[in-house]
Amino acid sequence: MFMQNVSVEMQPLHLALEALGPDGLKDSLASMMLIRAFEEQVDQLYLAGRTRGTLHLSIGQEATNVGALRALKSGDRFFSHHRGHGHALAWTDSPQRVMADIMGKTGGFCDGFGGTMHMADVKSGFLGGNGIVAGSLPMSTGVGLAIRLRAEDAVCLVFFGDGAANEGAFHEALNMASLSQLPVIYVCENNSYAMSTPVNSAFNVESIASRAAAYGIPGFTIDGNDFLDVFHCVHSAVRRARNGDGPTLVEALTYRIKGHSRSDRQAYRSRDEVRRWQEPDRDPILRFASTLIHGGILDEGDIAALKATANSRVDDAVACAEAAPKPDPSRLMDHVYA
Amino acid sequence: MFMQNVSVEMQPLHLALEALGPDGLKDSLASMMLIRAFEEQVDQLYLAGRTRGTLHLSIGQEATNVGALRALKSGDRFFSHHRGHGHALAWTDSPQRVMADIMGKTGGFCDGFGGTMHMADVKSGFLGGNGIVAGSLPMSTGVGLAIRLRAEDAVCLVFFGDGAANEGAFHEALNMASLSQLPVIYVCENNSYAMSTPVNSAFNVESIASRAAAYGIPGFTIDGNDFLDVFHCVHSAVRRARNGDGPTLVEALTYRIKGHSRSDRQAYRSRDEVRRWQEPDRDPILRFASTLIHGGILDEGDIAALKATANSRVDDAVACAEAAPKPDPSRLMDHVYA
Amino acid sequence: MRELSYREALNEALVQAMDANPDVILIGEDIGSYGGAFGVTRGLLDRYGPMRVIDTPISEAGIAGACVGAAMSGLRPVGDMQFSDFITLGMEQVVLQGARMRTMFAGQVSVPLVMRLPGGAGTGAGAQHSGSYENWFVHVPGLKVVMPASAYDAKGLLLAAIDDDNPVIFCEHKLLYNARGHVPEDAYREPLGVTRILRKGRDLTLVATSLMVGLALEAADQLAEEGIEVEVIDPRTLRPLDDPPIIESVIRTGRLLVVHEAVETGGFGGEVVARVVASEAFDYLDAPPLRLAGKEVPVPQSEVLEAAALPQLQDIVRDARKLVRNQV
Amino acid sequence: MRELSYREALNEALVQAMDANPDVILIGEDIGSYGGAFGVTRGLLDRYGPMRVIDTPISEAGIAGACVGAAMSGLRPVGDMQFSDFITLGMEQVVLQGARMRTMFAGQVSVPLVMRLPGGAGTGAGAQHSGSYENWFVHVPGLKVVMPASAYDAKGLLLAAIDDDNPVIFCEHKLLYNARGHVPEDAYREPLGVTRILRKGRDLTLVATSLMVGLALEAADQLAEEGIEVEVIDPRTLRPLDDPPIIESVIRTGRLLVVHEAVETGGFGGEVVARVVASEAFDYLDAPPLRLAGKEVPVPQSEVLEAAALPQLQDIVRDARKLVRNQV
Ligand SMILES: Cc1ncc(C[n+]2csc(CCOP(=O)(O)OP(=O)(O)O)c2C)c(N)n1
Ligand SMILES: Cc1ncc(C[n+]2csc(CCOP(=O)(O)OP(=O)(O)O)c2C)c(N)n1
Ligand SMILES: [Mg+2]
Ligand SMILES: [Mg+2]
Repeated sequence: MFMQNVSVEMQPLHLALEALGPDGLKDSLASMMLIRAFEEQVDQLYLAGRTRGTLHLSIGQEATNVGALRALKSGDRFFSHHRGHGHALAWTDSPQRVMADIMGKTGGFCDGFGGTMHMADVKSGFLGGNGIVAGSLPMSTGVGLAIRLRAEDAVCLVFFGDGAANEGAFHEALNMASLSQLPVIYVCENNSYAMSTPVNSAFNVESIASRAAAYGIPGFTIDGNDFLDVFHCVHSAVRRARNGDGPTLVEALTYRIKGHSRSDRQAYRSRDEVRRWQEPDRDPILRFASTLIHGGILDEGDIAALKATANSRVDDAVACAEAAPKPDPSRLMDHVYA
Repeated sequence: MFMQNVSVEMQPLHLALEALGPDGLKDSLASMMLIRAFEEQVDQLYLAGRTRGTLHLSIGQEATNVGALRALKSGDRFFSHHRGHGHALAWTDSPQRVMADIMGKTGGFCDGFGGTMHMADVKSGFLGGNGIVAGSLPMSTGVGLAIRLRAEDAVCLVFFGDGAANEGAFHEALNMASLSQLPVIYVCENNSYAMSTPVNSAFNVESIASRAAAYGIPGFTIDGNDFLDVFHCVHSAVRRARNGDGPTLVEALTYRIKGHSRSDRQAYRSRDEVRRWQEPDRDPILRFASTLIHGGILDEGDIAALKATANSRVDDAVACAEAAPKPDPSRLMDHVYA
Repeated sequence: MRELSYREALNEALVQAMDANPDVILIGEDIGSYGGAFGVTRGLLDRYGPMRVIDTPISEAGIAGACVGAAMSGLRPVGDMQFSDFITLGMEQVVLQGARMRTMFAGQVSVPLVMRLPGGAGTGAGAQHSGSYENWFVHVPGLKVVMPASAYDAKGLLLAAIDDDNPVIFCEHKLLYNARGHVPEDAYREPLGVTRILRKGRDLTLVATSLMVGLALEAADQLAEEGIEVEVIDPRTLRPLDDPPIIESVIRTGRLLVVHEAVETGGFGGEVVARVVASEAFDYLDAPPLRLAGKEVPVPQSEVLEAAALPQLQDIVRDARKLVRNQV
Repeated sequence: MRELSYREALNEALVQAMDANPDVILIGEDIGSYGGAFGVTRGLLDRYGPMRVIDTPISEAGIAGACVGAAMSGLRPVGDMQFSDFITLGMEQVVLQGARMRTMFAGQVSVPLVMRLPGGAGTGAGAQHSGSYENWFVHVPGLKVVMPASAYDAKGLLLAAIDDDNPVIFCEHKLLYNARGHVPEDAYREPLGVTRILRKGRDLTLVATSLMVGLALEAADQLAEEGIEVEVIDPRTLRPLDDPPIIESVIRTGRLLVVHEAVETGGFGGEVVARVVASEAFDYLDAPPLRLAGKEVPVPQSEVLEAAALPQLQDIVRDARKLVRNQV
């Protein structure tokens, strides 16, 4: 499914249009813009010393974040990972709560206990970020088993990075899911690096998706910066999972525009390389916007309006989170045991 | 390389003859017979209450045990696993010491500290059995790194079972070895079961060897009950490793004739199935003996003599181990720290 | 009075829990037709089928994770680690995920899993199959740790552990599986976090866990013949530890000996001693509180070395006697 | 006197060890061009090349195993776990293989590895990146456990750990990396297993580890102004623990407070208390020995909650004062 020379494709657009409707497509672009605006803001806040701890930004990966999650419906579940602001925003559409969590305030999802890597909105099906690389993969097996046992019409999607595919947990989880034909969709966000390690120093294989063969499940490498490609592939995987046809491994090729985390000097890559991934033919937002314009679904004015909305929602979120009270230390022990 | 209908093949015989000479081939058969006689005896000893703890017998896997190790030379290293009597005998040719270890006596390799799963003869390159399924795989990476750093003309071979190939350790180790092109040969003794789990309930793939593709290394499925096939394949893998061409995964198809361990009621398989694997066209010793007879290397008389020697060596070993002193409890703390 | 073995008691607890609640499932290696490495799950695959008795490949991190994921989805998985030692492969899922998730997510989720760890030495299984790791888990907030010493407690505590909404580490002992004792037929619960005084005595408080409880009771019998009256206490739940009965006992006896099979250094005995000496019991101590534990060595395989590495009946008798006679 | 940060001191130790001995190699994630998550290995890839500075994929069990295998082959690998928490993925290789192999094989092999664990909380990294696990390893015979609290000790103990023929768990603290102190230029060794008395005092023995050592010294300063003289002791090596200096100190002061960041239950403090009360110091105790430790909760991310979960300077001052004034 991966196309080296990305062009505007009308065929996938029609498929997505059918599934999501024009509003769904517009919402998706709005969500991607929200993520971008949000993350740019968080980056500034961090530099200004207004957030604490670590930070892993989703900039550049918006098409994967949103495209994959739009393929789910209510009742489905998913796990995020350490780079999860984009997932949280795409799913909950609640920049205020995400921002509150990042700032360690109340009013978010986790009241100062979780923070950037550990948000969750369990009732909605968002089963949480994870500070442990590949940490969600074994858990997704259990969610799959629960769905199967209860014969629910639901699937579990789990995001992880290219680096995570070298953890033993990846191997064990995919094998177990394949054996039980669990309704789990594994979405690998291959953003070209794991911290300082480029994918070609971490794998001796052409693609991570090819590892699916080791478990007897389908694997696809897709253009993770193309909303339509992501949506289409994940949507098909979700359909298979719902039909009882078992798990799928999806490798979405994308790029991390910012450093790995706050402490990254980025000695392992060139500025030029980063810049190339920001060009209009690669940037996921510019590409999707242009597709929607070419497809006659939006015009330039709509795009500008969406962008303005995203910016103002982020500003509101910041204001709101800054105004929110800090957690009350007397509640420290509240959640250790049920 | 795996042939469904096994026939006596002269081509591999000539190759092995060239590498090992007629004496080497005869020794190899003797070693296989020693393992068989030894394990039959240990089984009896166990039933008579003269050994303690657990026991995992190598009966049926002699061609893999001996064939793989004959492909190594002095200076090479290898790791065994929980089912390691055959490896220990094939490498050290010392039934007395192996028996002493199994009986928890002195005079073995490990003076009552190790026992059936934890023998080692480190100086000779036998880096130990292992009670942990797949436990040796990560360690073999370190041995490979040491060989590479010191530019030694040596390789490291590691045995493990079919069940072990589902542990995360397998995944991490093979990936790391591939990235550094380490001189490690992974020999999977696929004996059709992991305890009560038949391979087709543990894998959704045709062969374990096919998983090699997930790491970009060569993988071969061979007839593990054919000494020549095992020797030939491992020998080639060793050559590649010595030449700096990196690791190989070899899957030797074989069968565990006895129960998994002492406590196994074997509800998971039929007596018939076991019997089929004991027929002359499948039994590794009968097959190799017949090949050597057909090849004009041995005659029936030689075979009978080898068998008699094996039996008497095992009887000696038992006598010797029974006569050996028990370990002295005052030495309990001797080896905890260097 | 009906007697069952510890193994049968555990099996019965699983049957009663699974009969009563379709959310209870089992996950582990060889728990199906094999019945588990120690026979605890025998018959359960036939009874409940493969959707509830999930026989897995050899993937301990995968098993631990499957339990966490199932538990956060509202099931009540009971995981089987086959040997306690193999939890070293599942620590990340149990400790970093299962135990911490509820706090990280500010109470949004609970993780009602039970992880069964068949532990302990004495079978000649060697250094990698004989470990006692309970204090690792005692050191992890978010977990509960249970360690039954009798068939009665095995059943009652397992049923309570399955009911509990938190991740529970359930430490069994291989040498206890055949131990028989009175086990009622009904699905009774022994509440977690309740210490039990097994024998009253005025001269010494002897706190023991798991296999050591039986030895402690035997030692108490022997010592009684010498006129030494030992109070034997089994905490049963190690986290949360119900320490008041221990403290009250030491206030009465003035002397404390803690016995466990795990090695002494960094072990659970230190926790018991530290709690007692920090309590009101401090002022009542007539002798230094002592620990008796496994020797500081990986458990050797052969019988004589293994026995030398583990606390024996006579060691308990000796240390208790010394303590009471002020010979320490 | 030359000053270096703890980070620089560790880096210098690695350089001196690697210069002196070609068998010393480094294995870990992002230890090459990135210089390690905390900058400790900065510059070493350029200096020693990729055969000795082995930048791995994200495979902690693989890393731990590579260290064990390299060590049993005669190299002296220094593994980097990036964050201490990730050792939960390597426990099997470290505990069941590295620590036990020498005994299992009756002394045929030694396993001279060092595993660096950057641990501790205080950076807002959240519950999965803030753990203190030292007592797990203290509980494992065959391992040594080292925990430096100053730049000086970081260098001297790391050099000694690399020299040591046993597997050594080397517990660093993230908040100490920038802490500066006097560090001589030569490749000095601080022997493992030697407790250090950092400040003499007659009223209270205060045993602290890692980041808590600095707080303990500050607390001692504050208490001195009230006329309370605190003796501050840093064991530095937790296994084997050099306890005589602690015991002798308590004999002089009659009072003991142990402070660590790890949670109290099942922690190293229990070991210290249990050793002291089992010793001759028992007869000299004027007050119950106490522990002060992290709260029993996964470390929360936000500043106020995180601070509430960790022992603070004022907590030490308060507990020490209470102990000395007999208010416990
Ligand atoms: C088990 C574990 N090992 C290492 C880390 C440290 N770490 C955090 S993110 C990261 C890189 C992950 O790379 P990838 O999976 O590709 O995700 P990305 O950051 O590129 O989104 C590393 C090494 C961790 N959090 N958990
Ligand atoms: C990590 C771990 N998990 C489980 C076990 C228990 N166990 C010992 S051998 C075995 C089966 C191994 O199967 P396989 O790898 O196929 O080897 P085989 O016994 O068939 O030779 C199991 C489950 C173990 N020793 N270590
Ligand atoms: Mg990545
Ligand atoms: Mg097998």
